Amino acid sequence: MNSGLKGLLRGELTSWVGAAASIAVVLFVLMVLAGAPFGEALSGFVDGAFGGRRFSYLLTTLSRTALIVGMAISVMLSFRAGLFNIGGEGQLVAGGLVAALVAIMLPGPPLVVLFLSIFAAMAAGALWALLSGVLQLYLGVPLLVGSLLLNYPIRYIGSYLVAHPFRDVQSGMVQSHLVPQATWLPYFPGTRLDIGILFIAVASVFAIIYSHTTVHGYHARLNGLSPDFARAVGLPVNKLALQTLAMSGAIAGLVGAIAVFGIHHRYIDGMLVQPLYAWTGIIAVLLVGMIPWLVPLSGFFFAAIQTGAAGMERTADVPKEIALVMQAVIILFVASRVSGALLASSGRKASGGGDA
Amino acid sequence: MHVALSGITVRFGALTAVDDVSLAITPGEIHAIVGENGAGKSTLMNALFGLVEPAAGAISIDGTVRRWTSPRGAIAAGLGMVHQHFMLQEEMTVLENIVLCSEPVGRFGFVDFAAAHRRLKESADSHGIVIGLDRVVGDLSVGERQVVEILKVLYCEAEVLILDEPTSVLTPQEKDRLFAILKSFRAAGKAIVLITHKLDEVMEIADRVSVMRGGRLIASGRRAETSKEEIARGIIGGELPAARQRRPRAPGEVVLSVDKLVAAGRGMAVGPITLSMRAGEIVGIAGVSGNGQAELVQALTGLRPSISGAITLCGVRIEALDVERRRQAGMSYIPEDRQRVGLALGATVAENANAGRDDRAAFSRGPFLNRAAMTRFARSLIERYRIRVGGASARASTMSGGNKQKLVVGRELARATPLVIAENPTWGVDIGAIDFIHGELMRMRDEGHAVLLVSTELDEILALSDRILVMYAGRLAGEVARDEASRERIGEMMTSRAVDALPEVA
Amino acid sequence: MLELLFDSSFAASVPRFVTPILLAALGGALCERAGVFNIALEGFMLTGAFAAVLGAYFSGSPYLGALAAMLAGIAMGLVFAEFNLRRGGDPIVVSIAVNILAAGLTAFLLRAIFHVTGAFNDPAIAGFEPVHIPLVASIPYVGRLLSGQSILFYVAIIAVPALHVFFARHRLGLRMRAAGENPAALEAGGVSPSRVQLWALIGCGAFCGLAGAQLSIANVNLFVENMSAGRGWIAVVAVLLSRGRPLPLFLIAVVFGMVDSLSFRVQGFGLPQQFTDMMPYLATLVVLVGLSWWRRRQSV
Amino acid sequence: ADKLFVYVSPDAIGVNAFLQMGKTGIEAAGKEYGADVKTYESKTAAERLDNVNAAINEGANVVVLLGFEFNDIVKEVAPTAPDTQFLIVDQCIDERPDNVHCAVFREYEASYLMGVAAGMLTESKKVGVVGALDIPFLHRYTDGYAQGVKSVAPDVSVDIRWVGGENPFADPVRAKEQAVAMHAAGSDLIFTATSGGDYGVFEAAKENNFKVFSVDVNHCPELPGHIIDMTLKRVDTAMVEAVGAIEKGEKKTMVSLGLKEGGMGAMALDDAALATSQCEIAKHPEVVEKVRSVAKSIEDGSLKLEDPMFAK
Ligand SMILES: Nc1ncnc2c1ncn2[C@@H]1O[C@H](COP(=O)(O)OP(=O)(O)OP(=O)(O)O)[C@@H](O)[C@H]1O
Ligand SMILES: Nc1ncnc2c1ncn2[C@@H]1O[C@H](COP(=O)(O)OP(=O)(O)OP(=O)(O)O)[C@@H](O)[C@H]1O
Ligand SMILES: [Mg+2]
Ligand SMILES: [Mg+2]
Repeated sequence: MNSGLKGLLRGELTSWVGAAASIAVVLFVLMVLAGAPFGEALSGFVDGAFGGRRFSYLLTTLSRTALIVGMAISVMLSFRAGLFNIGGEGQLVAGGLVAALVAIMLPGPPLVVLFLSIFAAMAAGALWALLSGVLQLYLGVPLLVGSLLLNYPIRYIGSYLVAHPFRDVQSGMVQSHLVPQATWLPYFPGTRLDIGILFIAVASVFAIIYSHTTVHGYHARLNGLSPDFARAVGLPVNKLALQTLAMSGAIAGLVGAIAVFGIHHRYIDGMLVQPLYAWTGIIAVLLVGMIPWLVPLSGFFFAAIQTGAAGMERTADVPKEIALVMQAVIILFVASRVSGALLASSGRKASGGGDA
Repeated sequence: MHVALSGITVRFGALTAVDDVSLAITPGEIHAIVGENGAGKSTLMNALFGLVEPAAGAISIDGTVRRWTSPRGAIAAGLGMVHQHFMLQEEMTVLENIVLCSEPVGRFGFVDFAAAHRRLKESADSHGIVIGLDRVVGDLSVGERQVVEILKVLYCEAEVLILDEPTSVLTPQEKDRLFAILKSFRAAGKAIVLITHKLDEVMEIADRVSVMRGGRLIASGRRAETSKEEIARGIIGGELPAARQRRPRAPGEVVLSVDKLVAAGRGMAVGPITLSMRAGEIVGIAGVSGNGQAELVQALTGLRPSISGAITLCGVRIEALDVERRRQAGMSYIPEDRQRVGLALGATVAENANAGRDDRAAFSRGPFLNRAAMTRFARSLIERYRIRVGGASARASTMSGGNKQKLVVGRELARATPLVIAENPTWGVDIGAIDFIHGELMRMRDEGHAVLLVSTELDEILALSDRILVMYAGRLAGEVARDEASRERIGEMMTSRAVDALPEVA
Repeated sequence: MLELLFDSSFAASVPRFVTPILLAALGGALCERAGVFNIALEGFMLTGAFAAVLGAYFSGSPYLGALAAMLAGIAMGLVFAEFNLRRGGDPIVVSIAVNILAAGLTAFLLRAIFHVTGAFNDPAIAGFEPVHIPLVASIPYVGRLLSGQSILFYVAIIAVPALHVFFARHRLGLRMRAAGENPAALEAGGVSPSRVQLWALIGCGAFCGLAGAQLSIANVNLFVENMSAGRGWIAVVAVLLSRGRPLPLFLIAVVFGMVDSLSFRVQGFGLPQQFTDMMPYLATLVVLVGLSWWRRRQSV
Repeated sequence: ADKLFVYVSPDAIGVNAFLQMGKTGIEAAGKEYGADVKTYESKTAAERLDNVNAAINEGANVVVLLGFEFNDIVKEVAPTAPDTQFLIVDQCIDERPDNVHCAVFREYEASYLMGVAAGMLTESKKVGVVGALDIPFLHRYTDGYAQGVKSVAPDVSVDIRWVGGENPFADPVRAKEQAVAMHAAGSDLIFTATSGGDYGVFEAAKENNFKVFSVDVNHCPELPGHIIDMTLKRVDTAMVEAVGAIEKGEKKTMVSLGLKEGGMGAMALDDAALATSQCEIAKHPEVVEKVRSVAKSIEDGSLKLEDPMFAK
């Protein structure tokens, strides 16, 4: 269950210290390259991630955490089932797009509109994920490739819809109209953090319970560990795969809806793609080796790196792109030891077998 | 060339796989090494060959101590090894396979295939081996592949030849030809190490026998000075299990009937196959691996779609059903590949034990798992099958091969279905475990279940089956009743109309 | 209409689109055949594009720019090797990390070295001039196709048969194939598969570096963040489809390059830009589906 | 200094001349009014929001926002930060609170002039224009240009294309390809409004030997012999002016700058600069003449142009 974590804690301590030291060295070199004042950079980082007047930067971090964790949870469900779905981005876009369009077009009481839109967004995300599943199961396109390629059409479909039929012409941008103000997710009192994070918290709890305690989660995981085994003992592998993908896509769709109703209040072309929410979600899962309850923590960690880097740029002029480098280096040093068996479970290679 | 191993010790973490073993290998001799699974035979040879690094001990060749940390050094010193599993590139030609790793290179590192061809011809001819060098290995039969392996060793001009279980995949005829080649090598003054589980072979060809158990060398001596029984006692470290009593039993009603079943195979279709099985009988399917047994089993279990034909299980037509519904209709399946198909190695023993159970209510509460019930069931299997494992929550990957197999067998037999399909159920497990698994299959038979036993081990087929079917080239080549069965008769059917896989030795 | 689609500038533009995909895919083929599941071509390529600009800017020579690109690609290959081959990291994880690393590092260095964000353009960046082949240039349609391309196009074209021969007859090529198919056998023969795979990654880095150079100092003379824009992924698909066989790989790269080039041209017919943008990806999916359908028919 | 001006860019500044002018502008304004200046670059919708919030959080007196991307953000944030003044350049919002100010340009007036010149100079009777992305704002360039062409040569056709792709505002590769394709389709003069992609179009012009019009700043010296003229947009002067008004305490400042106010221009209109500009239009005095007379009639209102951004 959590042998990854045990590995983290057991023995190996020196090599973990080694990894941490290596990461620090890489970052140090980069800082020197950028000619950054070290102390300022550090305090800028901490302030940017956790500080600000009335903790406004911490709230920014939390707001970003919500989206990253949401995407991470979505990806985790797929990965644990051995489904290498890296089409979270497309599912996210499908969700955001549909959420905005439904909310704009559907008349009715705001709360009803809000929930129907969220539901529609989840359905859209699920459908988009199912499409890649169908491509894999019935048309022979590997999920890894199919799900990735499907990210692009939906992005352009979204772009087209808000550039032409549903464009808010007055705004001058490629974006939809605003969703009705009454459907906007409220802020926590006295803050500028919307309650979208509560939805994500619920999704996380669901994912943890699902993974550890349900029959479906157990079957999906067996399928993930060894698809041949799952087939041989008569698990309905195709159905499992499609259901898991749908679940995964629905959560990505939910995240899209939260970005619409909580943050941007409309669909803006590129708003869900450019910040790399989906990719950050993937690495957040990889960092903790797909252990469900650790995913929210690692999502928060990466969100803090991003907002911290922005703070570092403001105070010390260190390019905030350093956040990407930090994430990559951490993944390289940490995940290369925690999660070994992705490839095997993605079914690319016949396992080496070994003498048995 | 004399090779002497002294005090070799190999450790894998806490496990001491080879414990202070000293051994001499003499030219012009065939030296058999025997022992249970996991006794350390392969590991000892891997240490000699530079594939693993011994924690202690020395290797000396013709009196001088040598060290190497990769096979490169061993090959240069004149050692050659044919591994337990074929070390071949299926997509390459025979010639490419043979030159690989010791390619004669011309300019800019390009391989001089012509030179290799010439050199190979010489050494092959001298032992009377003929094989098409431009054929792709993937198209070769198992016996031919074995020849490629031997040619690889010959090509490197090895003086010491190590063969790790070379016969486990061969038909009796192929085995005979292999032994003829080995004898020719012995005559040429080469030293040969032969690892095997088959004591008949030891008695047939070996000049010297060494027995290993639990990493230690138990005994070593001239074959002529020992007996099969003595060796067997050495292997298991105790008395041999008593020969199994076979209770006569009249077969009951038809459990499975297969009518003109055709399944897709690699390159060509398998079938049409027609057979039927009754309650209380074990039907053995013999054959050289790759003759359609795997496809037949997969078509029966639903893992592979059948192209045409009918399958009826306990009166229900099942050819259109999926795996789950076929299992519910009364089928259990012990797959050959326990690592990938039999178990999910990353999951716990309990999780593995409960997978594929139809009585879902027994280990779940609504959509939720009943972990306690799952653990209870796993514990009962562990006890009943004497599985040596840390516990129900240990990962399946921590078990040894034999114990893994017991878990698979236990899980499937516990379902007590009318039909049990067992595919090489004792492949690569040791004598003790083999005996246990055979006993279980016999028990099933005696209790009135039908058992379809697919095995490449003739001995196993002969020991268990009430009727024997032989598969060749995707079809049933014939049926032999238990009383009329003999190794020779079946061996012939296994290769009926076969192109001679192994060339005649001059 | 067809002639608008297939005017001679279309011929001239196809190689521009084919070259980066083909070069990256050739690199990918080395890894594929050697059994390294490298889907970080995008990152390798982006790093190469940046290094090419860096080299060309400071040296004033596009050749040194291309050399720098190769070295940078190789450096990424070494990073991949360190974490995948030596530390045993999952190749997909390492690939994703390397892609992110490349995006971050190029953007970061762009600011650290040139003090700009987003894009860097300067007359001092020495780009490749088109190579005009005297006789060929005067053949009507083919002339535009084969003459007047950047030198890297010709490198890519020559590399296709060269790689084929390399796999078939060269010692390292043979060993790479073995490392990809059955590394244990290679190891048993005394050759370390990871050593062979290391060479594959080095070669892959060099090819992808050149692919990047084609983008940044042959097609145009500047660097833009993320300028590889998904081409590395298309190359990955080409590699997977062709299973690393150079000749089929060439054909697939040409198809993808043509679709890419065509998608620009059909905008002239009033198709919304978003739909033309989709074309390369949809075409890739269609090819994937078609090919797997064809393979399934073959196997029955 | 105890004052802080923050410039938040909507995109990476890079080689984007327009956004670079914003930086020049904020620095000039800072110097003029004795304030520290900071530039926060954004690349995504989320970063824009974060950066505006950060500017407020860091205590900026004036936050300058370039481009239409900030409308939503200002609407939401400005009322909650009454002590901070917001200046939106290029765009304006309805129902502004007191602390929101605007400076907008009438780009279509200048692109109309480019169209006039193109209509007169084309030999193939076909001209082209590449925009970064098919969005209303960029129609101020493409449509203005097309109208200008039609006004002098109704028989000339105008090919309008977009860069699109992953990076529409910074993709010289695709921009170049569009220009090459357009040229192949018969256009002999191409107007480029592709921000970061302009250099790609220039490359195409150099390789295929056709002529182009560009935007924002004088590119002629970089590509002598190939650039006819360009629209000039004086973001920096507009910014200093507007910040001045804000500093004086004006509320809801609104400046609209076109040819008349000198906020937009063209090389042909500026006698002194034209001589040393190396722009091709200098070789065609009759075109310069015509452009100037059209400009005059736009300035004095006798020629009324509709803002294409709000046209159907
Ligand atoms: N690569 C490995 N790394 C760590 N432990 C291993 C490895 N391979 C095998 N083991 C351990 O060695 C033990 C035996 O495993 P293996 O599957 O090789 O058994 P075997 O020799 O076939 O066993 P048996 O004798 O029971 O048939 C197990 O405890 C297993 O966990
Ligand atoms: N790489 C390894 N890592 C850990 N344990 C190993 C490894 N290889 C072998 N072992 C263990 O060392 C012991 C000796 O294994 P070895 O393969 O030498 O047995 P063997 O006598 O050849 O058995 P078999 O008859 O099954 O081939 C076994 O317990 C095995 O599980
Ligand atoms: Mg074993
Ligand atoms: Mg062995």
